[in-house]
Amino acid sequence: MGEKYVVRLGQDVYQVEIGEAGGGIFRVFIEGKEHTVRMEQVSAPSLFLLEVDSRPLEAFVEGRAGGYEITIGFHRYALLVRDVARGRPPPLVEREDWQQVGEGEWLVVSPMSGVVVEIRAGKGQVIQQGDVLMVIESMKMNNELRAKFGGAVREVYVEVGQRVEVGQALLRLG
Amino acid sequence: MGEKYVVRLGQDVYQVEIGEAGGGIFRVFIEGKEHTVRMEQVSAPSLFLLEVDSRPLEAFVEGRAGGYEITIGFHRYALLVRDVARGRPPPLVEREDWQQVGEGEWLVVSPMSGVVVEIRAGKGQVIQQGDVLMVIESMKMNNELRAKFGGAVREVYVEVGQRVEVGQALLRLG
Amino acid sequence: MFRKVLVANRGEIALRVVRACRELGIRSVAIYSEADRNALHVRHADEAYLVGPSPARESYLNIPRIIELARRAGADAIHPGYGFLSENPDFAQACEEAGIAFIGPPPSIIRSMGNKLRARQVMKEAGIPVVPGSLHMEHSLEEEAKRIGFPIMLKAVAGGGGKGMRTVFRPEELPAAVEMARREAASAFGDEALYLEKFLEPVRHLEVQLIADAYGNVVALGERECSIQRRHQKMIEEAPSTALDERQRMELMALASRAAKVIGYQNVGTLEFLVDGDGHFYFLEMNTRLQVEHPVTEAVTGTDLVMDQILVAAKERLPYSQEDIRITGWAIECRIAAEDPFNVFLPSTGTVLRLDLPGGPGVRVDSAIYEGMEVTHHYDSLLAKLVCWGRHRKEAIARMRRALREFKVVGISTNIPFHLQVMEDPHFVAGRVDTSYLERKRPVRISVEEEEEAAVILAALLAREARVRPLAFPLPTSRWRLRAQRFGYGLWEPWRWARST
Amino acid sequence: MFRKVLVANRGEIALRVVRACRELGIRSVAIYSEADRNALHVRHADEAYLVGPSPARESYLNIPRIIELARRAGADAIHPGYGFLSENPDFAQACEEAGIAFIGPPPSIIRSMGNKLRARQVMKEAGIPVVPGSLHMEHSLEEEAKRIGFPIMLKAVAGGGGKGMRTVFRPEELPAAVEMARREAASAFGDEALYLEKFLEPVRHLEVQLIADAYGNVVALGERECSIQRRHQKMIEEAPSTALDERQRMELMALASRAAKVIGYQNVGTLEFLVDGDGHFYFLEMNTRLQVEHPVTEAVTGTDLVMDQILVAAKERLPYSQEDIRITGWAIECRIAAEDPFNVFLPSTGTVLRLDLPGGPGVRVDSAIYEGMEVTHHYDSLLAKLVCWGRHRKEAIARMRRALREFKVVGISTNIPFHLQVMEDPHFVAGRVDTSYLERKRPVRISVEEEEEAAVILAALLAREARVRPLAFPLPTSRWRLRAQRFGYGLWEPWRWARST
Repeated sequence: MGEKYVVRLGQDVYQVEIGEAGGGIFRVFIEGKEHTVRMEQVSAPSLFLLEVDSRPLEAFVEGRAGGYEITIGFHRYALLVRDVARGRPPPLVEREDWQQVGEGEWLVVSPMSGVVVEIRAGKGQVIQQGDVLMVIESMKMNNELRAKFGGAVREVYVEVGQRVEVGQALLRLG
Repeated sequence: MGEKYVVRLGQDVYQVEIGEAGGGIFRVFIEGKEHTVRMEQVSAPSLFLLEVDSRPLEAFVEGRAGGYEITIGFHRYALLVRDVARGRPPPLVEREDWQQVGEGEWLVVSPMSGVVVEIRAGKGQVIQQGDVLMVIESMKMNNELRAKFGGAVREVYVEVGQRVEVGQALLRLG
Repeated sequence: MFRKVLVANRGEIALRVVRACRELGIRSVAIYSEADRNALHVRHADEAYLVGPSPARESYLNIPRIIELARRAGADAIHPGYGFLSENPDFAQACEEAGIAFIGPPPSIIRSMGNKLRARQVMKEAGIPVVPGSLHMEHSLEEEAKRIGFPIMLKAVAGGGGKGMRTVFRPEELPAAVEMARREAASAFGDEALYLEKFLEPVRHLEVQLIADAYGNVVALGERECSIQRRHQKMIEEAPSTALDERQRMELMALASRAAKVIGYQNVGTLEFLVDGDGHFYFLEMNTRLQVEHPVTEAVTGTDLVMDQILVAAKERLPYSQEDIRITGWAIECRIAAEDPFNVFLPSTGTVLRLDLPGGPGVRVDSAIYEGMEVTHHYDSLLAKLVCWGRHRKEAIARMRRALREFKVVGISTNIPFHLQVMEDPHFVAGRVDTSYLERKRPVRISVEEEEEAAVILAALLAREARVRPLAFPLPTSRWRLRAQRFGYGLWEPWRWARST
Repeated sequence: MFRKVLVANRGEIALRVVRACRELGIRSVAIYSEADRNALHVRHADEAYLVGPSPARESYLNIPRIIELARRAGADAIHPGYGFLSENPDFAQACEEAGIAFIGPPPSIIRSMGNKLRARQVMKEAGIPVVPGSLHMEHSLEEEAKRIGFPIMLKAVAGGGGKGMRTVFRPEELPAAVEMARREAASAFGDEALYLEKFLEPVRHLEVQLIADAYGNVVALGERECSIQRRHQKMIEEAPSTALDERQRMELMALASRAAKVIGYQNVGTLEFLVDGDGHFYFLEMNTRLQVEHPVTEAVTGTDLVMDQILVAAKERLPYSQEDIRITGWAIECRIAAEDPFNVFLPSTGTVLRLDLPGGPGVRVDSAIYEGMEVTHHYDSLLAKLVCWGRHRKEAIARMRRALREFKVVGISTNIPFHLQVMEDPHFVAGRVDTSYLERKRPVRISVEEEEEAAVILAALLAREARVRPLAFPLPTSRWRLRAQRFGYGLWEPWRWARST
């Protein structure tokens, strides 16, 4: 009866079938169950009211390539959507603080914006898992970046006193 | 030194000269006086912070043809703006509830949305200034529309029970 | 205790009840009309159901439909809020018959107090002084009027809320006034019966908040000053009242408690009184429900009337007695309504484009307004209640001024600037108010030169900016509002109000 | 009374002071750094001046610049708020020398209480029990530690706010801990001096609010329970405390009042105590300024500490005495901070895309957050304080749960969901808290199946809708936050905190 979509949330992939019931009401089939859903746009463009089987929920929507980031309650969900005819959505690519850039090689990027106040891992130094690599000050707190994996420091891209942003490369290990 | 603009507010026309002082600060000449003005956009696109000679004011901006509607404090100002090279802005055209449509002829439009619950001025009837023409219900209140000018009712465009919107024609007198 | 409560109302009071339920651990069920699809009370509730089309008689007044929804949701109680069905004995009866608790007094009490003439008789018999006037309508209205003496107030027997009411100053005005009042009463209540009261002025409108459980415990929670009314609609309330000293307060509270005991009252209720210049009290009417202005009582007594009325409706005992009640400090409520004070309080509909609510110490906001909200013509104009508490009246007023300036609404007109003018009025500040206060105190459109100049400067700056990076602004929603300016700020009043039916 | 007050602070406390000034009829002057150009405290003030670049030492800590602005604006008093320069005696001194009133105690008192070792001596001499430990640092830290016995707390003499502090459990850990604490202390306070206290556990952290005028009147306003701390930073406070009975409360308040009188205290101040399992009090330190958590005291005493501290700074008499103070009901404060509880409380920067603040009865919000706000790394992570009052602790907790659910922030992470988990924790509900509470109570990322399913459904509906009328949504700001999920919700903690300098 309805139109079919494939939605990916994390590792899970859902098939969603939508039929219109009129008056902003939809019949939605998901995971073998049918739901009566009301969707209203509260304010343009981001805030929605979603009523699933008479339970009202607020949802804040942000766009992302191939899908949406939807905040409901205290959680923010990253979702990819495709028309079923176009097949499954690709896996979600998330930013990692430790990015594998080669066999046993890691690029460490900053998970926060702030100022580098101390660097304890110099070029060439061999560090162990759990060692403090550097300290970044943000919001009056000194945050110690610890090694997720051990290795030799190949390169340090920042210096003390430098401002860093989320996602900025800090150093390379391997 | 700066760029010149002509701004119309109601019946008044102001010449405003703007010079940039850097860092979001402007030197503004108006009515023979100089002001130091800081303008910041607080949220996109409508809310601004304006600091005139160190006095902070919030301003909410809406667009309108040839200018802006700006709400500051409890008031909403309708303004037309032109680059001085293009001359004075035209007079403001405001919607009137009583619109002159000919010599001694008036089109009466609704100043509110609501439902017509009573019509006391029938076609052909001669009414006096102050007479009740019709009653419109809005927000659980019956609002009596009174004649701003007297005359004969030429046409009644609405009927009892009908929903009317702001600006909708109600009747014609003359 | 109840497990699930259906809230048979909308707006700020529906949200107020939903919040109380959440704090009590009770699931709440909202109902909404087409116009309220996105309403705050819906978004805050645990469950929500469409009750019907936008007109109230097809939605919030539709008794069978509401009972059906309560059954479907499995609600074991219904809270009626105020207005709508809150004083409708048939609704309370229907709830009872459906096996659903009605959070309010028993139908018989609603019925007897709903008949305003009957209520006067009951109170009179209980020894409560009533406003001079009719007790039985055995004679014609003309004869009664002659007996009572002009000026008189014509009132609907089934009345309430200012409907079917007319003040008559001279005998020759009576027939026309009777006809209009009868028509209004018939259409509002389906009952054209009228009665007469002496028109008293200057008087103050005071009321006593009561709460009673099912075991005969009655507590009076002090008085509220409600004299500031526009066309019999309250606009500003406070607690306590500057009209009473401690002895009079005790006397009035005792009077009200006695009345409640005589009639076997249960749940929350309010006795309204007129107080004349000599400090005499006259019973006016009883409201057998929660009042709009209940938060000022909560602020000075530390009670929670909505929680407590749910408790007593669930047959629990009142958790406090009269001796526990202390009046602490002073509280004022301003009713924030969608109307244009600078254009003869014309109702204002439109879209709320910007909203900032006040905060900080001593400020309570009970609001149903949100950014993106469509304010429609279907329901009354109340958007929010702003309640400020202070250690004394002066502090409460200062705080209210501060909070009113912080309360920002763009897209529709509100009466906020007029509230501020009242808070700055020396008569109000001195506590010299009576029911004719708003006839004398008119809104004045004050243009602030600094703000006008700032608007001109900003327009020029924006035009300059626009050449670099054009911004898309929302379109104005109700441009016609500026009309008031040209009509001389209220000198020309083409609109007159009457409570609609 | 002052005519114009400059507020030498930012964020919610600057707004709090601006509001108090407005209610007192005093003009307020805001200062702002580059990062705070659009801040709420600026928009609420009567005047505003740029104080300097974003880093605090170039703006909110720049004494000469602030004094210069106060002079330029013609301010006759300066309110320091908390943090920044509020406990800097040189700043108080500079104000005095510039002929501007400092709203706080005299510089000499700030100085003597700012030296934590000196403060211990003063209190000990006044007969107030202090935490066992050093009083004079005549011996080496090693010898002192041996004398006191492990575990011990290393503390900075010039300390405060958890900086330069280390718990040491074994003698062999001492040298390294001393070195780190010295380095932190030197960089934070320009003074590497340390002293030792016995490390007590389990203990509660309680404090007594005081206010004193220039005429020797001292009033104690009850205690606050502040045991819920993360890395020596308070997160949740309440008044009163479940640790004390009425007799102990009186004893503690009398103790604090006595201390204040001995040192000739003026203005608002707080005495912090540790309370052990046997109900013994130990003086910890004195804060010679307004505290973040002052609203819980205001809520249960009905006072207004900011108004009142301005009054006493203007040499007016305290408008109440100790006998007037009653503790009514219960109040809880949750500090709402920009940090991700599900990712080891990592600070969260970004743009606030959506904001909804809670309202209704018993809820107070002191907030500096607004839609469109850029939360930067420059200042501490406190965004707002949510304070809920109830007639008893259970009601206050129920209300806090309700209000936390209503508090909606999108665009940055906040600790709101963790606050809710604390409010639902049986240990907290039973009042069983001590300073180690947050070491045991960890945030748990609970996925709500209903919400997940709703998100999936909404995504599909939006995709379908998009084919008809595409909507432009804002771009996400901090996608990396989802990282926490894959790291097992706090099992892997690559980040450790220390109070930065």
